[in-house]
Formats: sequence, C-alpha cells, structure tokens
Amino acid sequence: MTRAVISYGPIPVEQLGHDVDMTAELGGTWLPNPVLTASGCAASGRELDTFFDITKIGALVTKSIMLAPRSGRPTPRMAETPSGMLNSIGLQGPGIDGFIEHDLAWLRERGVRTVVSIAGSNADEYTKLAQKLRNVPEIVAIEVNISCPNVENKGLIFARDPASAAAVITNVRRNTPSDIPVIAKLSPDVTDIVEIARACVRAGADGLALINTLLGLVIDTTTMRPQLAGITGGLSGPAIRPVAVRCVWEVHQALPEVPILGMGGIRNGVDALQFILAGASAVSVGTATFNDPAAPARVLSELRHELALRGFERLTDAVGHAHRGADVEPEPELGAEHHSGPVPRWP
Amino acid sequence: MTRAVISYGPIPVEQLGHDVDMTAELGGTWLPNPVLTASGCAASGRELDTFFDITKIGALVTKSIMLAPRSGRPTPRMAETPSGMLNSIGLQGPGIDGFIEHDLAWLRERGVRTVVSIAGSNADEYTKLAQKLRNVPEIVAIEVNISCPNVENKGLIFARDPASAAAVITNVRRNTPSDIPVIAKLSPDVTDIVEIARACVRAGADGLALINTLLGLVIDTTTMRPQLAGITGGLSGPAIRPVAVRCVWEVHQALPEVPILGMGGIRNGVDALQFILAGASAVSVGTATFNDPAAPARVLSELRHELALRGFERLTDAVGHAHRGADVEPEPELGAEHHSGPVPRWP
Amino acid sequence: MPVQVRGELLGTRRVGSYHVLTITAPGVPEAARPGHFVALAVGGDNSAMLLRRAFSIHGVTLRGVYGGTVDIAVGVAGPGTQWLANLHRHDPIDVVGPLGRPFALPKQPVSALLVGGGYGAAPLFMLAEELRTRGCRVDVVLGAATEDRLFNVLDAKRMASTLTITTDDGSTGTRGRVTDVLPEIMSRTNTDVVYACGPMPMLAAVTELARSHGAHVQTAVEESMACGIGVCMTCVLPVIGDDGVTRMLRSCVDGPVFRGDRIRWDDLDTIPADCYGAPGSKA
Amino acid sequence: MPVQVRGELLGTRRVGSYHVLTITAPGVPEAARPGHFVALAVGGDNSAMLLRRAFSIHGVTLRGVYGGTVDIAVGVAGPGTQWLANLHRHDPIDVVGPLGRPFALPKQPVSALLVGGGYGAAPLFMLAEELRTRGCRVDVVLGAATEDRLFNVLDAKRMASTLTITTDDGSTGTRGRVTDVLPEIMSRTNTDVVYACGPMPMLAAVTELARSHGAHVQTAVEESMACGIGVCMTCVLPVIGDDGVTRMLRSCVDGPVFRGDRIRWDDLDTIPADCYGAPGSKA
Ligand SMILES: Cc1cc2nc3c(=O)[nH]c(=O)nc-3n(C[C@H](O)[C@H](O)[C@H](O)COP(=O)(O)OP(=O)(O)OC[C@H]3O[C@@H](n4cnc5c(N)ncnc54)[C@H](O)[C@@H]3O)c2cc1C
Ligand SMILES: Cc1cc2nc3c(=O)[nH]c(=O)nc-3n(C[C@H](O)[C@H](O)[C@H](O)COP(=O)(O)OP(=O)(O)OC[C@H]3O[C@@H](n4cnc5c(N)ncnc54)[C@H](O)[C@@H]3O)c2cc1C
Ligand SMILES: Cc1cc2nc3c(=O)[nH]c(=O)nc-3n(C[C@H](O)[C@H](O)[C@H](O)COP(=O)(O)O)c2cc1C
Ligand SMILES: Cc1cc2nc3c(=O)[nH]c(=O)nc-3n(C[C@H](O)[C@H](O)[C@H](O)COP(=O)(O)O)c2cc1C
Ligand code: FES
Ligand code: FES
Repeated sequence: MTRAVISYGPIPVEQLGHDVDMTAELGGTWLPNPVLTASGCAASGRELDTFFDITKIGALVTKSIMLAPRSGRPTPRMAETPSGMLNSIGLQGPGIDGFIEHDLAWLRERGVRTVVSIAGSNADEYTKLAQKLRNVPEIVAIEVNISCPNVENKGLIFARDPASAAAVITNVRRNTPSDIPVIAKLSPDVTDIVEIARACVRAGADGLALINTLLGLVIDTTTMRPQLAGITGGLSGPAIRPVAVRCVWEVHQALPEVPILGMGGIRNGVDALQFILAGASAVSVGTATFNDPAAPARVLSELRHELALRGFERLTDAVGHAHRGADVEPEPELGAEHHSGPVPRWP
Repeated sequence: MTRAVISYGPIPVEQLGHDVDMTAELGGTWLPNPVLTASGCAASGRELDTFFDITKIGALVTKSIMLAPRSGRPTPRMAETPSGMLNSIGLQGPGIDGFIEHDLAWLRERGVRTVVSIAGSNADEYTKLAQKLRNVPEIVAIEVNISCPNVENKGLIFARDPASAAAVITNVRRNTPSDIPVIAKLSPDVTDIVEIARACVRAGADGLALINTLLGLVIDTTTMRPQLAGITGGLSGPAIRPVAVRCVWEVHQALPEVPILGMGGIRNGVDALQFILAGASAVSVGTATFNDPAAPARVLSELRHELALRGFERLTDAVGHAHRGADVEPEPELGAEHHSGPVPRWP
Repeated sequence: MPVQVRGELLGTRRVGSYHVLTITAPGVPEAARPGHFVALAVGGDNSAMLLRRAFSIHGVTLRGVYGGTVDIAVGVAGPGTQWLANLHRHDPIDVVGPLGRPFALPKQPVSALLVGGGYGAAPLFMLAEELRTRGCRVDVVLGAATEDRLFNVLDAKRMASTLTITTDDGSTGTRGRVTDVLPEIMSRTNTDVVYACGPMPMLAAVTELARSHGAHVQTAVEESMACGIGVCMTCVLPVIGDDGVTRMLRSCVDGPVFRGDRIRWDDLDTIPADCYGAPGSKA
Repeated sequence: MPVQVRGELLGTRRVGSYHVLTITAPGVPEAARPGHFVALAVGGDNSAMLLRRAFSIHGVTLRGVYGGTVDIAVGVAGPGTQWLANLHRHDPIDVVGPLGRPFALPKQPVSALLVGGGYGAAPLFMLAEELRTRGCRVDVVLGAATEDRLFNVLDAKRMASTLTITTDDGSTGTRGRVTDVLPEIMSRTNTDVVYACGPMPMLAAVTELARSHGAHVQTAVEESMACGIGVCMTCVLPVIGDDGVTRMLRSCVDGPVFRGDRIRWDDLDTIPADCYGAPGSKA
C-alpha cells in the first residue's frame, strides 16, 4: 500500500464523478469527503468493512486507545434511552502497542484513511501516546479524547478544565509530526465550551471535534439501582443533536478559522447538513451505526444529494453557511436601555 | 376559599384512600402528592383544568413571571427534535402585577396549590418580585428561575455562575416570608452542578429544582438558517431525561438533606420513579403535557401504582433509594496505585 | 370544552393528493363548530415525535354505530402526516379536540365568500352548511398550486352558489392566485363577509382585498404549535385588540380564527415595537 | 458474512406465548448456521428506539416464492418485542444477519443433549437437524417457568430421540429446573456434548453438570447488545482463552456461542482481577 489512497490536496470535481465537490479540509489535511466514523462506534474498522467499503468514507476514527491494555468497565455497559443511549464502556482496548501492531497495520494494508483517537489518565500519558504514534506511517490525524478523568487533578475531566485541556494538547502537538493535525475532542458538559475551545486552539490544536457524549444516568426501576455498572454513562444519539449543533455553532461563531469535526446524533444526510451549515468542516457518524451498520456511507451519499439539491458546488461553500445572511442575529431581547454584552438568551 | 385545600402536614394514609402515602415534602412544605407541573408547560393552570382536576396534583408551577409585561421572542419559537423539542418563548407574560391580579386570584379561587416561578434580568428585579409576592396569600413555594441572562454581568446566565446565583437566592430568601420555601431552579449547562447547588443552598435556598432545559440549536435545512428566531433555545422532553436524572443523582449525593424537585423528560410513572429513586422529593411534568394534556394527573396515578408494586408504603421511603445498598459504588476505574480523589468517570 | 379521547381510524379515502381520515372520537363531534381543529398524537407509543399535529375539522357525524366521528384532510408534509396517511383501519389515534375558536357566524342572512387555499378548504364545508342554514348566500373560491392540491372540488360545487377555482400552474380553473379572482366575485355577489383559510400570505392578501371592498373578514391562521391547548406560548402572532393595543396572542386558543383586519400581517414573525410588553416599551 | 436487508413480514403465528415471525431476508438464510442470530430494527422510521433487538435464528427456508426466509421466536419483554409482535403481514423489517459464531458441530456421530430454557429453545431446532444429518443421537430438554413459556414442544418431540420437559410450576412435565433432570439423562444417553441456550444462570448450572459428567458443553449466551456487530464493546463477558488468560470478549462476534467451560460464570458483570487489562493488572 502506498500513500496514494490518502489524499493530501483538494480532489478535482471531475475525478469524483458527481456534481458536488465533497473534498473536506480538516486542520490542514484534505479528505475526499467529510463523513467519518465516530470514535468508539466503529472499533478499528474491520467489522464495518463487511457492511460498506470503509476506504470510501472520509476517514475512519478509531476507538480511543490508551497506553496499556484495558478491560474496561463491568457490565451492564449500556442503557437505551429515548432517541439515544447511555454507554459506559470504560475504554476497553488492547493498549497502544497492540493497537499499532494489529489494528493500525490492518487499516494501513486495507488502505483506510485513519484518524487515531488517544486517551490518557494524565497529561504525560498523552505525550507517550503521541510519541508511540509519531513514527507510524499514514495517519490522517490524531483526535485527542480529553473527556477522561485526570487522575492528577482529583479525577476532574480534562475537557472540563481549560488548563488541563491545554496541557494535554500542548503535549500531543509537541510530539506529533507537524503535517499531522491534532484535533481536540471536547465535552459538552461545561459552562462555556468556547473557553475550552480557545484554550485548546492556543495550545496548538489544529481542529476541534464536537461533541463527546453528555453525562447521563438511568435508574433501572426493576433493581432500583443505576442501570450501568459505572453508574453514570455517556449519552449519545439523535437525542443530543440539538446540543451538539449548538456547540458547533457557538465555537464556529467565536473561532471561525478553526476546523470543526461535528458529531452528535447524526443519522442521515440532512442531520449532517445541519452540522455543516452550523460550521463543521466534516462530521462523524456514531451511534447511528448501531442502528444501521452502513450509516456512514449512507450519510455520505445523502449529504452529497442534499448539497446538490441546494445548489452547492463545493462542500466547503456550505461550511458555516447558516451564520451568513443579515437576518440571523436574534432580536435584542431586552429594551435597548438594558442591553449590554452579548445577546442574552432566554429559556 | 380557605387554606384548607393546602396541606401543611403529612396526610394520613387512610384519607388518601389507597395504600401508598404519597405525601411529599418540599423544603418544609407538605404536599398531598409529589407530582407538579413544570414552569412554562402549564401556563397559569386554567387551560389544563379542562383536562384534569388541577387541585388534585401536588401543585401547579406557574410560567416564570417577570416584573413588567413581556411580549417574548419573535416566532418561530419552537422546533421538534428527536424525543424532545427546542423552545425559545422569551418569557412572554403579563408582568407581576397583572399576574397577581388575574392569574393568582383565579388559582386561589379555584383552590389550587400554587408554586410561583419568578425570573429577572438582574438580582434587584428578583428582590422586587419577592416583595410583590410577600403579601399574596396561599403560595406553596417560590421557584426561582435563574436560567436568565444577567444583564449586569455581560448577559451571563445566573445559573451558570455560583456568585450570581447565590446573590439572587439571597435576595429572594430575605424578602420572602419564612414559611414559604424558596426553590432555586438550576441549569444543567454547567461544568459542575453541585457547585451551583451548594452556592444556592448556602444563600438560603430551601430546595432545588433540577433541571431547566439544555441549550440547543436546530438548523432549518430549508431556509439554511437557525430554525428559531432566538437562534438557540431550550431542549426539553424525554431526550434529556438521562441528563436530568444524573443531575438529581449528583446533587442528592452531595447534599442529601436538600429537597429536590426533579424534572426533565418525565412522561410516565416509571420515569417519575427514576427521579424519586435518584433523590428527588417531588417531580414536575413539563413537555409531556404537550403530548398528553392530562399527563401530570396520569403520572401521579402511575407513580402511586409503581410505588405500591414495589412495596413502598410511603413515597418518602423511596426518595434517594437508589443511593442505598452496598453495590452501587462503581468499581474503581484505575489501578489502586493511581487512584485519588473522586471516582473518575470514563465515557 | 375540548376532550382527549382514544379514537380509532374507521377509514381513509383519497381526495386529490389528500388523505381524508374518518376517526371515531366520542365527545368531539358534539362540540365541534366550523373552524375548530383537532390535535393528534403521531408515531405510536414509542414515537420520537412528541408533539401533536393540528388538523382542521373537515366534517363530523354525530351518531351512528361508532358514536360520533371526525373527518380531517391530511396533506403529507413530513413524518407525522406520513404516519397518519399510512395508518390502517382500526388503528388507534389519540385525539384532542375540538380546539380553538371557531369562525364567527353572522346573525343576518348575508352574502358570504369562502376562500380556501390547499387543505385550507377543509374547514369551509361545515362552515358553508352552517351559513346556508342561516339563509346566507355562499360563494366559494378554492385555490392551490396544482390541481391535485385542490381539496374536494366536488363537494364544493354542491354547496356553493358559485365555485371558482384557481391553480398556480393553470392545470385547472383560472391560472393564478385566489386573489386574482376575488375582486370580481366580491363585486358580483355583493360580499358582506369573507371567510378564508390557507397559507398566511394568502390570508394577508385576502384580508387586504376584503377590506378595500368593505367586507368583514375572518381568517383561520396556521402557526406552528407545540401544545395546541394554550399552555406553551409557541403559536403567537401580533393581533390588535379592541383597545387598539397589539398583543402577541396564541393562535391555538385565541384563534385560529381571527378578524383578518386585526392581524398585523406585515409584522408576523416579529415583535412589533408598539406591542404590549415589547422590548423597551413601557407597558 | 452478515448482510443488511430490508425484509418483509410474511406472517406471524403463535407458539405458546411466543410469536414466531417469518421474515423475508434475502442473503440471510443462505449463510445461517445453528446458533446464529439476527438483529432487527424496531419501532419504524420515527422510532425513539435506536438499538436493534437480537433474536436467535429459529429456522430458515432457502428458496420459494419469497427467495429465502428466516423464522424467529419473539417473547414479548418490552416495547421493541411488543412492536414486533404487533406487526402486520407485509410490513417492512430491517434485518442484519446472520450474526455471531454458531454452535461448533462434532465431526463424529456423538450423543448430543440439547437444553433450551424458554425462547432459548429457538436455535436448537436447526441444530438438531444438523446433528442428525451427522448421525448424532439428539436428546432434548426444554424448560420454562410455565407451560406457555415453553417453546415449540411439538417440533421438539418430532426431532428428538427423547424429549424431557420441566416447568418451574409443574404446569406440565417435571416440576423443577432443567438441571434437575439433566444428570439422569446424561447418564442414560451417554451424553458426549451438551448444547444449551437460555438464561445465564441456567447456562452456568448446565455447564457445571456437563463438566462433572465429562461432556463438552456449548452455551449460547445472552448479553445486552447495543450494536450486535462487534463495534461497541457493550456485550462483553469474561472468557478464558486457549492461553489460559481471561479476556472480556464480545458476545456478539466472539459468541454468542462459547464453550461453557471457558466462561467465568461466577464473574459475570465484573472485571475479574486477573483479566487481561484489568485495573491494576500489569498486562
Ligand atoms: C390550526 C391548524 C390547522 C391545520 N389544519 C391542517 C389540515 O386540515 N390539513 C393538513 O394537512 N394540515 C393542517 N395543518 C398543518 C399540519 O399541522 C402540519 O402539516 C403538520 O403538523 C406537519 O407535521 P409533519 O410531521 O408531517 O411535518 P414536519 O414538518 O416534520 O413537522 C415538524 C413540526 O413542525 C410542525 N409543523 C410543520 N408544518 C406545520 C404547519 N404547516 N403548521 C403548523 N405546524 C407545522 C409540526 O406540527 C411538528 O411539530 C394545520 C395546522 C394548524 C396549526
Ligand atoms: C444473542 C441473543 C439472542 C436472543 N434471542 C432471542 C429470541 O430468540 N427470542 C426472544 O424473544 N428474545 C431473544 N433475545 C432477547 C431479546 O433481544 C430481548 O428480549 C429484546 O431485545 C427486548 O427488547 P424490548 O424492547 O422488548 O425490551 P426492553 O427491555 O425495553 O429493551 C431495552 C433494551 O435492552 C435490551 N435488552 C432487553 N432485554 C434483553 C435481553 N434479554 N437480551 C439482550 N438485550 C436485551 C434491548 O435490546 C434494548 O436495547 C436474544 C438476545 C440476544 C442477545
Ligand atoms: C459505545 C460508544 C463508545 C464511545 N467511545 C468513545 C471513545 O472511545 N472515544 C471518544 O472520543 N468518544 C467515544 N464515544 C463518543 C462518540 O465518539 C461521539 O462523540 C458521541 O457518541 C456523539 O456522537 P453520536 O451521537 O453520533 O454517537 C463513544 C460513543 C459510544 C456510543
Ligand atoms: C415551552 C416551554 C416553556 C418553558 N418555560 C419555562 C419558564 O418560564 N420557566 C422555567 O423555569 N422553565 C421553563 N421551562 C422549562 C421546564 O419548566 C422544564 O424545566 C424543562 O422543560 C424540563 O422538563 P420537561 O422535559 O418535562 O419539559 C419551559 C419549558 C418549555 C418546554
Ligand atoms: S400551541 Fe401552545 S400555546 Fe398555542
Ligand atoms: S453489541 Fe456491540 S460489540 Fe457486541
């Protein structure tokens, strides 16, 4: 396998054989199209390859990998919720060495554009992970899952604290070849996601992945105890889509130059289009894959269709489109005499 | 109408005519049962009274009222989302004087236990609202909606900042008769809801209402603009239930003595039971009322049934029940040698 | 008084591109007046669609084997209406109704002109019957984009003194909008009152023409609704009151029928600056 | 190789308290082996239920007018199974399958004992057929809480050398658990291999008895699954590998059939301390 399968520049429309140029940019890397899998919802690609050709989507994002092998959390690990699900897998995985040797090797051989997601328990582990990956050929990008508890900061999730988030990103960026983008994946469970986004970008993030799951809990009313062994879990699926689109909107509004990988409840091409219009340069399809194993490929073709319908010639023209136009600012909520600062939002 | 319709002590089981004592305590006030409406989902009660007898539920929570009359936001004000909806009403209402004169007068005459929800644009407005209400007879409690932008703090939502939240609660508590509980209603859109809860309790809140809506956004893919005139809106309905139950769980865990009014996506008795088991002393039924106008009454009878099925003699015995029992603590996630601080949560 | 009942689909028939559903709904027909609507839960017990869908009551039967039924005309617009269109006979449907304020009826035997756009024609049939009972002359104009989007031309012919059809594409009737034919009809029939139901821009234009003709005008508006019963404040529009003050009124309980001349058609989807409680206003 | 196909319900018949659904699913029957399962989307296009439901393949037909069908036995447990039970003939069903690893089959004509608890009996019929083709003796034990929760006693009688029934309440057959009758049958029939499908505690107990009898044991487990295709890591349980190391394996792709003696039955719903990658372990 050569590097040829991975595209590093915009692909001419003619070569795509259709009317919309789907080329997507993600932190300096060009992908032939903007639809990726979501970390933890596609394992390392092999299983999905039976349902659709995984070399045809934008890229495959691997399950977050840690330094050592991990058995994850006890079961039950999931609960179905209205239009969503709660999971508490606990990052079960083979550890970085086994991952490079087996999973990444297979992906490379299969010619799959691969985004490697990494996760650590302290800032130093992220450094080591980046170092392990720096000589691995043909990685499209590194997605840094910072929705993990920082054992050196009372278990506080990195992504919930600007300084911890920045520390991790600094470490990863320093230890990653400059032509490989580093994408920080943020949690929506924060007071101000723009603050965290800014901290990550200042620390060197080339792009942002928005959003990880929302912290949730389900009580099993038969046992009258939390349904998950891990008590709380991450909420995903269409239920969270409005929150995800809002995060993309807010961050794109504040940092229009920063590429965003949008995700959270994308189930079809119209859903994906919402994220693109709100400011995402590319999207990940996660939980929907559990409902439809071919979802990423289907979303891609539907998104192309929706863009064509709306007369877009290039995907990139649609990115952030909903922010443009004069009439998108809300009417000022309070009398002008009161009004100061950002436009207040009322429930 | 006399005070007789409003119960200020536990009601003997015999009088209820069924086997579960549904009496609920909310910050020192006793209600005959724990099912309330949710602010903004029941107007001032009159409309729902056609569908069920609103004197029979725990209490009616009014739409949040502000000092002056308000026209609210322009339309469109809502978007349906998977298992939920987004709203941006902008607190349309008659202002406190008209509200007391018409709405509260009607509720009193009808004999409805009433929780008045108040909202302001700065801490001082909350003071004035409490003062206006202090001589109004027969209010069960005041719910303080602090999910409003504070125009004196760059439009930052009170409920997203512990100091602003506390300032509001202090003002309301000081200006409210001591026998009327003040309940602070919190927003889930924060990094640490326990921190806000603590700040409100220290400021004198007798109880906490959890949760208000989550900030969300829907792009209308036809107009390619945000669907709501207000751009962002509040996400409610079953979609958010796992987040709401998690918030109740976290706050009850940290502050077991503080009564919680739980809400967020309650649609039936089993849903309500989840909140009770997680630590809520009472619950509000909101968006579900749009689907089923009799939802609060139905949820009440279903909840009673579910409690009876599980052998509870008193509702109060079920409050927080899911926290009890030895096996609810999660397995420590990391090796003991790493472990410090609270139990880390993994996605 | 609206009720909530678990009804049952008795049958569906096609009328043009619409699906006319006959639903048992004990208690609803008895109280239904022309202009009332029903709100139906959609998608079944495990539906991701939480909100009810609103449909004008097209017709009712008061008795019979099934103890009262309601007819509605469903145009497929999205997943909720699609679900309704796909229901089988005997499937349950949860109905809330009758909702809203109906059309105001004249005490005198006046000359009435009924204007329906698309499925906006649905509530006009009960209205026509009621008007004719009161000795009114009833003329009808139905308009739509294309022939198949016209609703129930056959019955309209039967009930109206004259029926005029317009389609945007000219596939049948006069090519153009209902407003193109209105002035001539109003002059010819000496219209005293216009009743209109259809898309908002049509209602605005009809109101304008009726006013310049000096006729009363009753419009049944269609705003997006979350609850349909008056508790959520989703469905508001700026309406001028008897006191001359504009208020944001709920179209589900204060409407859907309003006097056309009281609606601030140019200010829909805004809060007019002089509206009661508008930002900055001292109300 | 599993496929995803939009199938159609050909019909539903009741067997005891179960609903046996016959579904067209081109491509699935061809590849199905005893012990495989299918994952069905539930609730229709606007369902709030996102996750597929898993069902053992009970039977297949390879050709015929409909080009291959799959039979499954549905016990109503919650909203998803309720929805499946309520489907009408010709309704579409989205099928992914065949999934998982099937039962391992003996190369020799051994004596096999098949044990099914409740709908756990469903996959045993294809297995019995396959075993008999290979010249095996097939004895069957079916158990359930009550008579109506027994699955398909009639067919079981036909295919088995002997059929033994147990019910918890004694409503039919021997009163008690399947494990009460197992020792005697294993001795009498000289059981070489036990195939079991049913609730986890039953599988644990059957494994124990089979081991003490010296028989091989194949168990088809049932863990809660989010994806059914191996990508989510929801459905794991601790299984001892050939190398003696315990790993958290996915029951959807590494199972649902495992050698009973390889499953750490006492450690289900835990991460055993000596498990590969367990907290604190140095793996
Ligand atoms: C008073 C009133 C009477 C109506 N009468 C009829 C009728 O007789 N026949 C008919 O076919 N339709 C009628 N409608 C419109 C009908 O309610 C919508 O077509 C329907 O709600 C669309 O639902 P959907 O799921 O198919 O589409 P979607 O667009 O997916 O619906 C999404 C959401 O938007 C709301 N919505 C979408 N379109 C409209 C609309 N035009 N008006 C109000 N809300 C909308 C829905 O209720 C839902 O909450 C009426 C609407 C109102 C307010
Ligand atoms: C490999 C396998 C084979 C199965 N074969 C059959 C069969 O042949 N016949 C049959 O009736 N049932 C079978 N089941 C169980 C069946 O999948 C569940 O009864 C069904 O998922 C319940 O869905 P529900 O919506 O009705 O219930 P709910 O309890 O509301 O389901 C909620 C969630 O929990 C999951 N869940 C609930 N119960 C189970 C369960 N017992 N096992 C796994 N997941 C569960 C559901 O998939 C869903 O995600 C099998 C399960 C597995 C894993
Ligand atoms: C079962 C499951 C496992 C996940 N594992 C990871 C993970 O390992 N790393 C990560 O960054 N996100 C993980 N996520 C979060 C998803 O990548 C994604 O951010 C989230 O689910 C929202 O997208 P969705 O609604 O499309 O699933 C996981 C999600 C699910 C449902
Ligand atoms: C249309 C609408 C209007 C609301 N208005 C208010 C309000 O005025 N004050 C308030 O505190 N909460 C308001 N809420 C939030 C609800 O009271 C409740 O906290 C939230 O919707 C979650 O509960 P639910 O999922 O049961 O609706 C509103 C919610 C909706 C849907
Ligand atoms: S739709 Fe809720 S008030 Fe009109
Ligand atoms: S159910 Fe997803 S890996 Fe088994």
